[in-house]
Amino acid sequence: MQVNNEFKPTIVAFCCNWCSYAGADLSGTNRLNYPANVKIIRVPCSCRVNPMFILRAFQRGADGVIICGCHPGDCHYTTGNYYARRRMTLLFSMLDYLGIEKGRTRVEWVSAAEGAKFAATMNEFVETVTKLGENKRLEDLRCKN
Amino acid sequence: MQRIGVFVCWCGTNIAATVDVKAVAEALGKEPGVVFATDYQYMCSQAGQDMIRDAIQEHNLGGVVICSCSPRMHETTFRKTAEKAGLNPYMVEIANIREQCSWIHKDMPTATEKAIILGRAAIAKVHLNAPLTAGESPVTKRALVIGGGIAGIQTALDIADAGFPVDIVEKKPTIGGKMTQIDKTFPTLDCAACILTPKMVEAAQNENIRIFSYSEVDSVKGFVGNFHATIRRKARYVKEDVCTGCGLCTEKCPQKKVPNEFNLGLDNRRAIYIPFAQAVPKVATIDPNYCTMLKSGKCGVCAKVCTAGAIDYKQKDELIEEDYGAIVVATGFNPIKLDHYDEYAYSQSPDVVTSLEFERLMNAAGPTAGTLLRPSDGEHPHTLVFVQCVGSRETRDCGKPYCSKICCMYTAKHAMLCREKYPDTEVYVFYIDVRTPGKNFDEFYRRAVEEYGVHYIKGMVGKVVPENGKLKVQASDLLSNEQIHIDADMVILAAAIEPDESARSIATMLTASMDTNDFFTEAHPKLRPVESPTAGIFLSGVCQGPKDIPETVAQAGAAASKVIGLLAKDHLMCNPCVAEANELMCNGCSSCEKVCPYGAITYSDKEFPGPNRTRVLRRVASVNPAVCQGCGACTVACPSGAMDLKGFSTSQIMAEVDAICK
Amino acid sequence: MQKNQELELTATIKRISGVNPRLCMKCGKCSATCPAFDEMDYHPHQFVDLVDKGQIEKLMNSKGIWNCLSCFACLERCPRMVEPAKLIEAVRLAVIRQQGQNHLKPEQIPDFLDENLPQQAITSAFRKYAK
Amino acid sequence: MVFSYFPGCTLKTKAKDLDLYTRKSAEALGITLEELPDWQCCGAVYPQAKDEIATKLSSIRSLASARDLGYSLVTVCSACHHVIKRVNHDMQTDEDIVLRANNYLQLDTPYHGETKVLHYLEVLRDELGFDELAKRVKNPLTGRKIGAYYGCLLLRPSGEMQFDNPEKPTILEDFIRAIGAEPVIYANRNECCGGYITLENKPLAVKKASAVTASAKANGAECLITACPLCLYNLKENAEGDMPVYYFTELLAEALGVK
Amino acid sequence: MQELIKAKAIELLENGTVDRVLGWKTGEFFYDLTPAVFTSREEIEKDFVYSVFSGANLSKYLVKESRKDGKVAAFLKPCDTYSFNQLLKEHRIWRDHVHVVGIACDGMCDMEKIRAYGAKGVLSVERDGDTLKLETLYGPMTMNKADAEAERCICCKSRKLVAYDEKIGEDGDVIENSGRFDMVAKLEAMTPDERYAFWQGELSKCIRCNACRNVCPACTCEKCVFDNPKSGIAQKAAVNSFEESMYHIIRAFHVASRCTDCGECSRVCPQNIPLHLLNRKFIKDINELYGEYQSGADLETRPPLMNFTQEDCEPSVVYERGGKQA
Repeated sequence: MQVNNEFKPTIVAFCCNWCSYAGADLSGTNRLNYPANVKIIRVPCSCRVNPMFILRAFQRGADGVIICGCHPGDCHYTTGNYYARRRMTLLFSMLDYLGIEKGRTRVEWVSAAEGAKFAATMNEFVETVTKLGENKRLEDLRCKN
Repeated sequence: MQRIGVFVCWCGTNIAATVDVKAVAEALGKEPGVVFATDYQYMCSQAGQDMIRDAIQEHNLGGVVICSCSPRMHETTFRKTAEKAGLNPYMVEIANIREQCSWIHKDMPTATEKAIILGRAAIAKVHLNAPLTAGESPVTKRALVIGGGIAGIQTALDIADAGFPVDIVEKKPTIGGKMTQIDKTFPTLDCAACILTPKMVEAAQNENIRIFSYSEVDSVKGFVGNFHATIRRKARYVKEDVCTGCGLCTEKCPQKKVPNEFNLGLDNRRAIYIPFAQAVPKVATIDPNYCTMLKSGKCGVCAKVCTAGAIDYKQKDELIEEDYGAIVVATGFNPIKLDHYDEYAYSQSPDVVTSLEFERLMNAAGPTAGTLLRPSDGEHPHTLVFVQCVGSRETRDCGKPYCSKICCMYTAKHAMLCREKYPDTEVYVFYIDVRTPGKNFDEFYRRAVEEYGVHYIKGMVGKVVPENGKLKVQASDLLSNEQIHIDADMVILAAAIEPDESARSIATMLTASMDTNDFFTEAHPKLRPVESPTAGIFLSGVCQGPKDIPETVAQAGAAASKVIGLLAKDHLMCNPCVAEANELMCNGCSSCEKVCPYGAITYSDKEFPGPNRTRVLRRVASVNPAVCQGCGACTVACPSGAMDLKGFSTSQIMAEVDAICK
Repeated sequence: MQKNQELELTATIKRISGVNPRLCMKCGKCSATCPAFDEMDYHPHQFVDLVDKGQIEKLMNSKGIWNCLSCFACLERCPRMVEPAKLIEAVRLAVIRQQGQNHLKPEQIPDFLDENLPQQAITSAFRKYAK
Repeated sequence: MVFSYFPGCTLKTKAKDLDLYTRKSAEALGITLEELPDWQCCGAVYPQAKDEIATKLSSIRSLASARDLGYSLVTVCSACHHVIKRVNHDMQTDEDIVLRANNYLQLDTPYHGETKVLHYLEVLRDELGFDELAKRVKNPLTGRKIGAYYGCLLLRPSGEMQFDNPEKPTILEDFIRAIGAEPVIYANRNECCGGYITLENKPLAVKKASAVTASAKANGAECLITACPLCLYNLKENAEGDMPVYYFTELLAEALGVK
Repeated sequence: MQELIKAKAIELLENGTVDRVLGWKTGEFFYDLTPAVFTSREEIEKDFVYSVFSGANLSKYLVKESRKDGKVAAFLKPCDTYSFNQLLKEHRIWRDHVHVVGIACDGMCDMEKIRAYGAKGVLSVERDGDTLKLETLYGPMTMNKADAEAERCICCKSRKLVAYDEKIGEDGDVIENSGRFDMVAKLEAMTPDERYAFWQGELSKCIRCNACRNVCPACTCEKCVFDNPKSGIAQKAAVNSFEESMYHIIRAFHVASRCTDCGECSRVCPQNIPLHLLNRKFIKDINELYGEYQSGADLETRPPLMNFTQEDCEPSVVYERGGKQA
């Protein structure tokens, strides 16, 4: 049996129900490939994504987390993604401040019509995270060797 | 732990060609709590649904996971299936193994592995699902329309036609709005009064419609289906039910020098007045700012001449309380003030007028009885210059950044009417762009140019100088790259339009959102254009954005149909996936309320058991499930985690995260 | 002129003036309101247009730059806050900053003087037309 | 009421009247104008270029010196007012200019636009009040029809000058009313008279100035008042016809009985 | 100062304005002052202490105290009044049950710094203007108060009392350029590896005693998410090292746009972890990205995390700005 040593990162994608989840469906409908490492969790709106979810994902072994929502101004709930945008900006900045690699987190606005963008974003994100390798830093942050 | 059944769909070959469905069913069958797992060619078919129903009953399933296409496709189908089998529909979760798995991966082992993980996540979530029941709230079968212009009237008529009572609240003494001041309507040039006044009368006579003219909405409380409004009927010092509208008082009143707002101050009215002949209701109103009797207690002429005895100088504002199921905002617009555009000499010469003033000057019921005369000297004007985009598409503070949309068409109309009635006139229109998207609109504009010989000049007017009875117009002609000078008799400014100044306070009252220009925002700009994001609030007419009469009427009808759809229900089924505050953990800090786009969260002081059998009073949040739309913004704003979202709870999402990252 | 040179010149004009010509919606109000329009070969709206298109040389050779009255009417009345007057001044500066391109020379002054001419006229002329 | 006073070079030479009557009227009104000890010419034209700093320094020195004295800075000449007000605005808003200017000047305390710049008309309107002025008038100019000529520099750009509504100004008309005369409103009162171009293109200056006086005359003005020496020169010397033009301070002094 | 405060406390109690007084008393050591409630003249005369070690922020105690019957007087320093306002804004304190006596403050002292100065066996510290008079086992000594000032006071953000019913002493102004973000900026300028090493060094010391949370005036939740088994992140004790860092990130995030930067978290940390640097990072980011905001400065302004503008920056701004790449 062939052993594949290539690192396959675990990626969690939070997608809002109204735009990005539909965008992900569309990339499926159009048979646009992206790596199987990406697993999507459906949330009603990007503003439902609690920083705790992201940290929890990293804690449980995720190597990258991406949040997708409607484009600013197009939120199904009018304002949800604006709040998400501020929250994620601050959280990402904090992770960077702690020395965690910037590439492991990302926010992308994907509309229901942007199946191609969804697939392209995922391909790109997986590539970035693959280059970064396994997520060790958050785990080891407290263990001074 | 739930007893869970897993159903893996082949979707013909759509899934089965890339995902080893049997392996998936087998693997998921071993997950904790799963007591039944199977696969089938088409789960959504009748046979597939029967299979699910039977399994639920046979295995006494408490939760169902269906590995199939996107939940956006068949979630409702499978929820109904579960309900038929006696299971709460919200105990069903879908693992999307088609759009998000089989269709995007080519390699079977990879796709199968991913399908199993997605199935696991769904199982983990369903373990934490709780049966949800959609709440119900009653609906008051009465609508409130704020604003009695053409938008408000049309909405009210349509709602009333469907058999529901409607109240129109209009702040002016008569309904009719801006359209009453318009002479002719584009692109057909029929007379505005001829098509509007029958509708006004119809509204007055419709037994389902009550008109509160000269009234304002003081406050609104409640939520969709259950609004409670206080309406202030301002004192008009005339008993509305007694006044016959004979108009004698308006002829005898000695106070003659009151600027007539109906004619935009181009002539005068009395202190007691009926705005115009076809006013609805046709009753007199005393203007307290000018009435000598009200100001100094001396006069009383109107009371003496009124044979009906309708005058009541002691009348007070009256407050009316009423319940409504739906509210329609139809507050309309005004042209902007031109204080900062005096390069056009608006305040220096009476012959420089706004387009709305020009309407009055062309109108048979206007100050000149329909003959176009220069306001300064009553002479017939020969050269007219129209300036478009005065204040529209401006990023300066005094202007508006948006296109006012109606000006190109009414200017073409004015120019055309002018040339038609007075062929001896020269008419110039200065434009930046001519925007005429609409049925028969561009043809209309072209007619002005081709048939009526209106001079359309691409460029702007820079300065108007009144001199020796003429208006010296200095402008640019961009196509010939020249500065041109025209000695005009009249200059007509197409002033930008802006939402009525009452809109902002009404929006606050209704917790309806507005954009930076004070236009109401729609629930969705394309798909829900007549609804406000706040449930039960609907938008009609220019309050939502600039529009012409046909569009306004269309939107009014659309808003009415939405209202009818709402009022036709006895109860509102609420989306059960709404936020819920755990009172024991709530700090009452108001963080959630600040981010709620719907105003669904309120606070109250409640007693809770404290230590040593004491009682502690605490401020806690509660969510109105009828208003909450379930976005979840509050759940993240809440520092204590007291706020959670049913159907997408923190623990459910965390369980999914865990299952995926394992 | 070389492409690169043109680009550089355009960038200079934008930098000196601080004006973003893309804000222009091409209404022509600047030229409509300009009191010196007839004395200019390129007019205020063309300054905006040509800077946007990067054709500065035409403007540098125009007589319009010497006839602008600095009355700021175009700048005040522009609905999009483009500030054409600043572009005109920037082009003029680009010219007089070149070696030997002073438009006004001190020896010319005596010809202009009359007994009532205020200081202001001379000072401002030097500021505007000379380096 | 004490203010620092910036007369400007023209007021020391060709526009001595403007200066003289300003001082006399201020004295009569109980307004103390203390001439800045070390003022320098403002340059007469505001340098719009973002990369020029040297041409702004003299204004900044005056502004800083007023700041150190602790008074608002009063100007009378429209051009000085325009230049100093706008340079001050730069010093309040443009970090780049602030940095470079302060680097050049090396003042004891760096200057950040602290000084309030007032035109003498603003002092009359906002500090004294036109109602109060009207009370102090001894010889009201009753029956005189006066056209206010604003010109460009006091009003524009309105965002920086913050002087009055640029298209519908009222300050000079209110002033005219306060001294007992009747203001004549005419469209060209805020249009350029072409003064700046008088050396470069005299015919244009003549044309523009004539347009102003013609517009004023058509609306019934007997004379014009202005705050700008260059406008005064241009309207008097270059305009066709012979419309009398005065500094507003001259009529003020006349009304106050100190001429 | 202490005498003025004690006199005021007694006056308020005796004239019936309040029923209780919230102040400080000596804990285990003379420099270890802890918040305490006094109900009588005798108690106050005996135990009430106000000294250069009265750093403890009393605002948080008002959450519970203000809910009791009767009225409580609280002595609040400028930085405490910011916390007080923030708690009022969040409806955590019943304002009409509290009588706030604002007290001017020009900086508290840190015993560690006195020790670092070379004082050993210190028995008491007395302030006399700008100097501190120390009694030690080895005889008296003096030092400049400035040399003993706590780090958080050296870069004090404001000496202004933003909420009070009456005040003792003259308070100062908001201090621009306090330099409180200097360390954050220094960290930001490091490479990610250096930052990582820094935080790894600091956070490794954490013993999860929860002192930072317990003292924090922004952490007044009825039930903390870390104590709530249903929250999904409850931790009695950390399961793995990751949870510790998660604890600090979540805690910082929960107080983001609410933290007034009072610095209590770092003061009480037994391991001397500079926890305030986490909070200050959020404050600095908020100031830079969304405009200057100071929690507790007023009761009206919307906290930045509960607000937005359509033109807000995208989260990708984090990738683009600041910090050298590894």
